[in-house]
Amino acid sequence: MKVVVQEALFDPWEEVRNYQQQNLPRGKHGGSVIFVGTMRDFNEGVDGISRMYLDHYPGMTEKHIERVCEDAMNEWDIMDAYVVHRVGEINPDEPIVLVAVWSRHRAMAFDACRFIINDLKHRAPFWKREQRPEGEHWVEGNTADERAARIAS
Amino acid sequence: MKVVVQEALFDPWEEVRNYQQQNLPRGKHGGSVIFVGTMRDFNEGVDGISRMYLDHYPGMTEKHIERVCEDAMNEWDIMDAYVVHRVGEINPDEPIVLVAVWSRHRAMAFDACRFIINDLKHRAPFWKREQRPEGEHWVEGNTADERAARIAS
Amino acid sequence: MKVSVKYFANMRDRMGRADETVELDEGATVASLWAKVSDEPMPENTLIAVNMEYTNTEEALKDGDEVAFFPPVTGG
Amino acid sequence: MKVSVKYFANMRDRMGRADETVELDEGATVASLWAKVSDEPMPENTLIAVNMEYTNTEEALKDGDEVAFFPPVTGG
Repeated sequence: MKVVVQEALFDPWEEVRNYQQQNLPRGKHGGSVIFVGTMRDFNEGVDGISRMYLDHYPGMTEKHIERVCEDAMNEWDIMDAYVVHRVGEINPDEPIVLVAVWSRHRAMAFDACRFIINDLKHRAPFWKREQRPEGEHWVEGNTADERAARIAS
Repeated sequence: MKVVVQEALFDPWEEVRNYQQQNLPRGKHGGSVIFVGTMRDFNEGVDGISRMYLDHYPGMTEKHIERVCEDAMNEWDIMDAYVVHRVGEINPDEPIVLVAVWSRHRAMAFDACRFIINDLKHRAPFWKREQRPEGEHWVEGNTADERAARIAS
Repeated sequence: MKVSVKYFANMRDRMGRADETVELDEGATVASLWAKVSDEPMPENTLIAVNMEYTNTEEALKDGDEVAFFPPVTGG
Repeated sequence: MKVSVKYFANMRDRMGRADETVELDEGATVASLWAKVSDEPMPENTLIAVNMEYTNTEEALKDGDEVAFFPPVTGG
């Protein structure tokens, strides 16, 4: 299990290939499910978002995501999980987050991957500030109730 | 949308990267969900599976998977789907199937990807013959009822 | 009329052939085709496709149809 | 006792600072810390972490604690 928070642009497919080669025993996992979140150039009905700055809480971010991955590995029969999340300046079409999960059976991998990305979106301390045509804008998060509802979804 | 059935070994991560670069507009998708099914060296309690032969029904296989992808694109708001499935000789740790789905929002991508792989597993005309220590063995599929139950899951 | 018939996986092993062309009377169904190609009852769980679409034993066949018999699938 | 305080995202903009060290009386809670750093009520939906664990305004603080105030998160 590995969690990385970094400023540098990364290639999610290269990351998954390398992590798998280095960490997964050969011939033991039956399925892997990968989620890649990518920056769009539109959001909340606004077009032409040219850039984004992703703020975070160094230390807590890593700690929080690691615990979520541990929870997922305890809850489902998964073999490994790897998360990479960027911070700092991000441009449209660049990957923001990678969540990769390997398991013996596919249903477990889907459930665990979805659980990790849902928690990460609604609980991990990251904040997006978009460069919109009319200026900089902090994206509004959901309230606690909406968040709880979505984590359950 | 593209469906490929091939004998040749493929690198799923390279396939996803190339397909995305060539087919997806930049900055429009917010998430992609990828499932990769990999050959295990064990199955149904039997260890030491050294090789597998994947039989299929040429023509119907492609047609069936294409229709499933179309159904998924109609059912959920997804932007694109790409499926690669191998046939013929396959060795442990090699990828068997890739299902990649791109969408504006992640929930749709998870639902659509899971729908496609579930249907593919339970309805697409492929058959596995494993090389087990005691000899060759056709893997038994589920009955129609079990299949229907699993497609719903 | 003539139909072409295909067998896959252990159905091919069981029939001892991968495909054949069968001459049928007008109005023949999948069930009557099976009775012509085999002396044994169709194995439980056999899947049937006519012209690459799943169907059942009741379907009436037409000249030139492609009929396939195979066991439950195990891909992915 | 002393605690270190951090502000993130628009909470940092609102406070006009990213972090500070605050001197508190023994028994102080997160709520009493907030009253000391701001004249305004805590914005609705503010999230609070003490030593990088989510908590609420009732939590009693200890010397050396790290307290963070921030808006709902928007990662991923």
